[in-house]
Amino acid sequence: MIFAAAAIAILVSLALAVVRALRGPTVFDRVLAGNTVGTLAILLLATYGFVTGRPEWLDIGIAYGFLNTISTLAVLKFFRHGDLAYDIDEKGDAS
Amino acid sequence: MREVSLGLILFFFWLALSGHYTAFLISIGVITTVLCVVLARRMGALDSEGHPTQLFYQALTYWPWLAWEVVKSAWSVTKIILDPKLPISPTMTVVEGSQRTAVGLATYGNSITLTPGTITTLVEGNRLTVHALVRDGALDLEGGGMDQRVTQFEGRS
Amino acid sequence: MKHDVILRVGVKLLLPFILLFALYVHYHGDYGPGGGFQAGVISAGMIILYALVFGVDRAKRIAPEWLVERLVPAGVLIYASAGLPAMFAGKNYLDYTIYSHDPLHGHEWGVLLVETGVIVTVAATMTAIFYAFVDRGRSA
Amino acid sequence: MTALTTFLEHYNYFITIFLMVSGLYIVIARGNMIKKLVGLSLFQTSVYLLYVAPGKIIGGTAPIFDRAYTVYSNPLPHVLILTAIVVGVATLALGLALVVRINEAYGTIEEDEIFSADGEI
Amino acid sequence: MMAFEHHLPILQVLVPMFAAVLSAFCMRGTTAWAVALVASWAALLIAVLLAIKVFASPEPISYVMGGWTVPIGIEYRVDRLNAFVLLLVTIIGAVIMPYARKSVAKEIDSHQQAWFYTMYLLCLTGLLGITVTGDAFNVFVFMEISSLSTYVLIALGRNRRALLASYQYLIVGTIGATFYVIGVGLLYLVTGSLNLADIASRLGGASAEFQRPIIAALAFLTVGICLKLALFPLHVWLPNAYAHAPSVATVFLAGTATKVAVYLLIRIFYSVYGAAMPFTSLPVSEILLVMSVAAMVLASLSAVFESDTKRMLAYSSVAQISYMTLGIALANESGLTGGIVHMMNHGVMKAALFLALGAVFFRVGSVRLDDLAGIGRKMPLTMAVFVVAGLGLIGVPGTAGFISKWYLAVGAIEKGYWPLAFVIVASSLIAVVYIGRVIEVAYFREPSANVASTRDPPLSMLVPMLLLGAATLYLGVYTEWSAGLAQDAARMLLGGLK
Amino acid sequence: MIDVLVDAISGVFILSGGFFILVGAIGLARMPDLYTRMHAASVTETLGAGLLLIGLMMQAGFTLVTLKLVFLLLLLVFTGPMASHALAQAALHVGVKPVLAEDRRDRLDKPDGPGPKSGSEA
Amino acid sequence: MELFTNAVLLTLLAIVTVAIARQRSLFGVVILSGIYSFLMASVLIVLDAVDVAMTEASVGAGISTVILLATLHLTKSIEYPKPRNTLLPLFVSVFVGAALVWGTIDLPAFGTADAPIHRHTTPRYISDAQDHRIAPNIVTAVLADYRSFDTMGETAVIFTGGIGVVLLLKGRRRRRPGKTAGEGMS
Amino acid sequence: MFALSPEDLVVLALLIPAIAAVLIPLFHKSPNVREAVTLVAAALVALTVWSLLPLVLSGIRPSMKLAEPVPGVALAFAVEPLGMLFALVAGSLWIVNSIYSIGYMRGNHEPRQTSFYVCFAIAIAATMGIAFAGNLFTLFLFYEVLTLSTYPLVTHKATPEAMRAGRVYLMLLIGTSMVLLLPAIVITGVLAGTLDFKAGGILDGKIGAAGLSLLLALFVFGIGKAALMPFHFWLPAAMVAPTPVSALLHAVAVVKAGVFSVLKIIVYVFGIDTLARAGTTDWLVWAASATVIIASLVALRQDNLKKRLAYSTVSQLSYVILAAAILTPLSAIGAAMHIAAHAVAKITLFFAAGSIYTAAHKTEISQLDGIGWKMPWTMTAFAIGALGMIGLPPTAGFFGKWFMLQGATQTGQWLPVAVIMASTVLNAAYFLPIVFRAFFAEARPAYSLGAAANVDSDAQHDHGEAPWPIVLALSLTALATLALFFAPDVPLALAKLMVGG
Ligand code: NA
Ligand code: NA
Repeated sequence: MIFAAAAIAILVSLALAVVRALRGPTVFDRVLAGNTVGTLAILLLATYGFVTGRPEWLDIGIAYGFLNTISTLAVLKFFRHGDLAYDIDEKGDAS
Repeated sequence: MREVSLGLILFFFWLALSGHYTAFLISIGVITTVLCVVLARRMGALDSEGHPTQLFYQALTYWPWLAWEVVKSAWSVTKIILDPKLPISPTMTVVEGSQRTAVGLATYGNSITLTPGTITTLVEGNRLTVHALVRDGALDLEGGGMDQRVTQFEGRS
Repeated sequence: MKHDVILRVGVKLLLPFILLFALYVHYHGDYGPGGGFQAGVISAGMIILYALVFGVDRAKRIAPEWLVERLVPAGVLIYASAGLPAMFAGKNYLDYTIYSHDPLHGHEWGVLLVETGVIVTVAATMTAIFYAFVDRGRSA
Repeated sequence: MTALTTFLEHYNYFITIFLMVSGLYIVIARGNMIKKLVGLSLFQTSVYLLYVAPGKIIGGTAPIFDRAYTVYSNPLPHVLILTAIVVGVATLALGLALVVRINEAYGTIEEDEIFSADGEI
Repeated sequence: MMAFEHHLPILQVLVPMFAAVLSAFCMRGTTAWAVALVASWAALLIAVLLAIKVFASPEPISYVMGGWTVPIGIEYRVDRLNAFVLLLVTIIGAVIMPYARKSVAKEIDSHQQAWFYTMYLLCLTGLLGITVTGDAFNVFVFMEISSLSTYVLIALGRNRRALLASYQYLIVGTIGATFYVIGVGLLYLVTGSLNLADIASRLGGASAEFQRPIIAALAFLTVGICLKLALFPLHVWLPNAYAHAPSVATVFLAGTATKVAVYLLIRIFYSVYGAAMPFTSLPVSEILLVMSVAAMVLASLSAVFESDTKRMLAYSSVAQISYMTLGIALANESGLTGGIVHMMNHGVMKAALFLALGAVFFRVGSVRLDDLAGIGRKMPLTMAVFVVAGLGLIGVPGTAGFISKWYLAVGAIEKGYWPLAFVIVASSLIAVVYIGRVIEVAYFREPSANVASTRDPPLSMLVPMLLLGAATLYLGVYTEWSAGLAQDAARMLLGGLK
Repeated sequence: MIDVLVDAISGVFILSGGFFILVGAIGLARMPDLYTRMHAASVTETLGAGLLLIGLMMQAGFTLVTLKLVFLLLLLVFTGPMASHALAQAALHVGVKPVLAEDRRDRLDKPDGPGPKSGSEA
Repeated sequence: MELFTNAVLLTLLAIVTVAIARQRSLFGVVILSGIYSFLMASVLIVLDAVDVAMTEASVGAGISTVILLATLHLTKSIEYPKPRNTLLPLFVSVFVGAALVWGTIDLPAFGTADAPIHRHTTPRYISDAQDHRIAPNIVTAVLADYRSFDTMGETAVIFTGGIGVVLLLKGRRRRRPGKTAGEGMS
Repeated sequence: MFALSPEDLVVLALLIPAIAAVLIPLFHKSPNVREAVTLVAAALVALTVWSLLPLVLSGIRPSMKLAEPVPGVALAFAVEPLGMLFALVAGSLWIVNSIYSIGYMRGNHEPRQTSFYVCFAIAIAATMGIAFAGNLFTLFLFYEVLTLSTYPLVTHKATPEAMRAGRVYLMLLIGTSMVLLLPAIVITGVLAGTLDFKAGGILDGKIGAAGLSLLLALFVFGIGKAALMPFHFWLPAAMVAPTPVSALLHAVAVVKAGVFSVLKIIVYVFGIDTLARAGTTDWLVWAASATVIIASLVALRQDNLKKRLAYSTVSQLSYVILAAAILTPLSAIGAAMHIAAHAVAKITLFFAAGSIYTAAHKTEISQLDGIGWKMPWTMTAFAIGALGMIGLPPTAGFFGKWFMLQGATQTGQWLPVAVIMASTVLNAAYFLPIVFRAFFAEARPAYSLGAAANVDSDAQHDHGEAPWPIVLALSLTALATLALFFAPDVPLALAKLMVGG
């Protein structure tokens, strides 16, 4: 029941995050929303494991976390340097 | 030294994840750990930044302090969010980190971000540009409490 | 901004754990979710993360382009070859029972072998694709 | 009443179909080549549900064996969809590589502009 | 050898696949080419051995991966129909390989050559896999191998339009494959099986309960496969793809790819659904007939107005494919035999035609109609092959094309579709026009400057061309290896109809 | 007895975790611009996620699951700020202006500093 | 609970899909498709497809996003605003959808245990797992053993895609129209 | 020849020209050797078919099956009297035509001579195939080969006009054969279960009267080479080709192959008796009659000599069809006889026309005033050929019409009788004036009649006979036209065997 309540809270939060993703207005609002959706998905996964009684696959959540980070950093890279291959060591003083 | 430390941590990580302690999987775990350490070394992730063993003891006190800071600020942000009037006063400010190492600075910046209500947006040299949800948050940071705490955590190394 | 300290430190801290986690996923595919494919993607993710923060040239020092491009077919070779011994033993292709006296054990070895093929190909392919796109951008 | 029941029982299918239709629509209706590829991905992704949802047994658990459970959802669709995902990402990567080359060759990734450019030659 | 006879079905796919992997390690195009050559010929040998085995025994050959049983494991299942298609695919593959070296060396950048052969071998692998497998989902996997490699092969064409053609094919091909997967999914949902033969046997039991999903599955499978085989009006991707791909790729694709899709359609209709349902209780036959007839006429007409000969032949392919689908739609022995044998006949003829154009491109650097003026005297053997294969396309008696049309016309008349017989033969008249246009330009116009000094291509390119040209004639007279086998296959498929 | 107590405490943690998660999400929806939304989101990521995961840890007891939950929490704590920082930095770089009540950035150079400023719209 | 969670997530999925269709900024499309993937992964978790969920998230939210961003960097990030005729596409896709609705309405209801797919072949996979024949993770067992050949094909698909991308993007490079030279020196 | 079986002879008759077609291009650098190959091959073919003749007359019917691409659809040869007759005609005339061609092609400095001789040889091989075809499929096969091999001959000059003519030629012949003939064959196969030629036909009892009639229509219109109206216009169009080609088309092979096929199909597929019993072939009589009369009327209006000859051919061909449609043994004999007679007579006329063109560069009838005195051999031969066309003794043409009339009167079919009479008058009306002009009109200086631009210069320079090979050839054929009247034994014997066997 408690898990269910938490799960519902997460679901509602997901919905709100999705709303933010739809409304933007800037692309970064969407990225933020996306990042939040990723986090919420991890939390939902953890909670849902307890709801169904099989919480042992939190590995998936760890994977989500890693990948969420990678893609968010890719976004930064894209906007900050305009290039995914930009080498900080070699061309640091771009800005 | 760092190699051993990282290796131990990684191997512990492996054991904690695994849950199946057969001879085969444990040996694979060892091999994997070694592989990861070697690769981390080659990637330059095994320096004082990437694997700050020197901070181990200080971390034991710093983190709980930070956790409490997070709770406090999260609560204040919660109040703001739930307040129908949404009493925010967004403020941009620049604080100077007194840390001497990259890890220290990074810790400071991340700590600022981690506590709800403040975000490190830019790090230029020792200067951190911070966005705060309310003016008080910015003033708090300017007060330098957290800066000192992080510098203390950074220690003498 | 000479270096983005926050990202550099954070990513350095993360990198070995990502790889270890990937290999964990690979070797525990029998017991839990994941396997060669997911492990391959996450491993490639590590290289990509490294390249994002430290530049693709440094990433290529860790995972050289020529090696990555050779590993793509190598994984398929491992996988496809894993089925061959059975054929010489009079069994059908991809019959793993020959890998051990105990047929059940044979299956485990077989699965591990083919998953190794998968992780090699997937990790190499994802990295190669990333390199290809990124290099195209740099010289355009 | 029965209609409503049927609707709810088949909600999965309907959403699956909705995703499919939307993906297909994006592919056909949009002229931007990247957008088309994303639409194509959505279209492919919807198939995941078509396969996996019917494999679910209410009260069942994930198909990873454990002494404590007897009812498992069907693992076979999962396997098939893993393959489908791989195919999807390979297709997407290849498609995007093509888009990059097309952009270099034509200076645009809008199909309409490309068609008119080719018409002039 | 004896010990490996049992493994022939899997070797059919493994040989090109290993070759693909090996060629990917190659640094030089020539090495990769050698690998591809050996693999293509080995694949042909295997197909021949398989065919001998299959046509000698009443039962299909079954080979289950990993030693599992059907339907637990994935089965390879070779019967008369796919043994025939395997022959077709491997023959084309084997014949074009000697040709490929010089053509590829000319058309593909040197650093891309090795992997060009990798892609070719993967494409071969995929097509053979689709053909030989007895598992519905495995078909999808191999379909994607062949599709992805095809996209790349097409994109390697020199023209920027090759990229566009590849992209368009990628979109259409993926939609087609996804439709196929949806169809397979629906079938799986109602039968619980992925093995084609097993699905077929379980469909009967499921049909009462799941009538509509079964029909929907049929619709999705049909549309999906028809996108792949470029049935009118789902053909728009094909002309560009064939026109802008490198010559060798065009030859290979035109000779094999669409045929394999036709095979799959036959397999679904006749083996899985057992012919009874699609053809007696659903209007599949009628719809297919209308589409086929429309394609015959309209696609042929499009070919007439093309000034790029590769595109012209590509449109011709769309028309010719509809002969095959027509054969499927007729659903009687003669018609189906005609459809099946036309896979072989058209494969041989179209490959010969595109080989000839490839040779022209090799020498002249263009295949636009206007650039072909007077080439008949300068490249006499090349254009002789073009003429012979072109006559085959028209369906002149004594060529392979005639045999197909004969069976189809007989099938139509036996079915009582008299006007259809006339449409079948009338559509070949349009072929007279477009082949005639090329011949007029090639033989009766004065050579232009860049044609004047040209000559037939080197022997390695000439021999495969002449071989297929000769095959066009041979298969028009001696047909025990084409129509004979096709008829056997048709009989087997129609066994379920009675 | 102990079980019941642990259950109760963990229940509190989980429920309050859910609460803060929701609060963060509401903030995400309510706040006026990107940067203020990021503050709200960090409530979800820090306090919400932390409380929830700690509650779940209590439920799991001394098992590997707990360890994995710890890892998960650590992961969120380490990567969350990185992502936020990256995002804010990118947004500023591109020119997404924060809505400000006050800009104190010149404070270090000119000790007396200017007064409150109103920012441009996002 | 399962049904409810499922329904909510599916609805969100549908909403995001619509948003993707309407979004003109390609960058927004990329972000939204990342969100789509996370939601899909969550749905898959609810449907007990844990392996698939992990894969979908790694691929959809990870690799795909990175490649898409790379492509956007090499091309442009705004969709050309010229509207196309959307009636025919709408008709075609709705027709396909209607065909599927018509076709799936007879299918067994969500979650029923006695659907045909649970009665054939699968019982064997599950009972084998009970006997510890291959691996506790039945998905892995089916993937890498019973249907190992499919997975080999899948590996070959990746191989094909990878080599294909490298083949297309490596080597001869032409200058992009519209971009000035000197941006990248190497 | 000694150890050769009759079957070997049949194969040789096909093989020799085929081999010649392969050998000719090898010698394209040395025209004399090249032409020698043609001549030797032609002689050998003639020798072969003539040595086959006694065997056939003695009742031997060589037959063989080479391949069976479709069950029941075989590549098979079977020699029967009608085919023998056709082979004799074609085989013999090839020699003459070759001699003539050499003179003509060299005299007119035609380009691309090698491919000309190659195509010619292939056409002869195809003709032999048609003559000896053992079933409908084989007939159809060689029928199409004949079309295709003669297409390059028609377009030989490669002028836009020639290309246009070639398109008409190809589209009409291939078109009718593909769309009408092929379905007819398929239908026959499906109905009869066989495609073999059999005395008395194979369709008896297999199809109703209306069906029979429809099928017959498919066949006779499908065989476009028979030039039954309205599918006749390829023939006048093809007049742009060099004269030897016209000779080949009109006399040796093409149109003969057409009427031969019609006759053969009526006799050996339908069966005269079957058709007569069904009694639904009146329309064919009408169609053939109409063609005979209309084509004659059109011919009357042509000033271009070759055009007039072409329409004459259209008309004469329908005699054969008319004769066949009368459906009596006698008329069938007449049809066969007419094939032979028309061949020698028409080839003579074309040779003469070509001779005039080569020597005098004249193409229009109105230019021929007084030419008979300059080219006595040519115009004498022309006169003999004209008599043959009209059907007057002492020429071969007489017998054909004679048997036709006999057959028609016997069964009381007065329409054919009237048509034959009327057309004889018309024939005379369009041929005799030419002869008259040539010998009795006074030569005028040529003025522009839309002919070639060099007419003026030609008018000034006086000309004599054409080169000797041309004169030799046309003399030979004129002689044959006469000889066939005095010694009609061979064709008559074969024709009688055809209806009797
Ligand atoms: Na914060
Ligand atoms: Na797994």
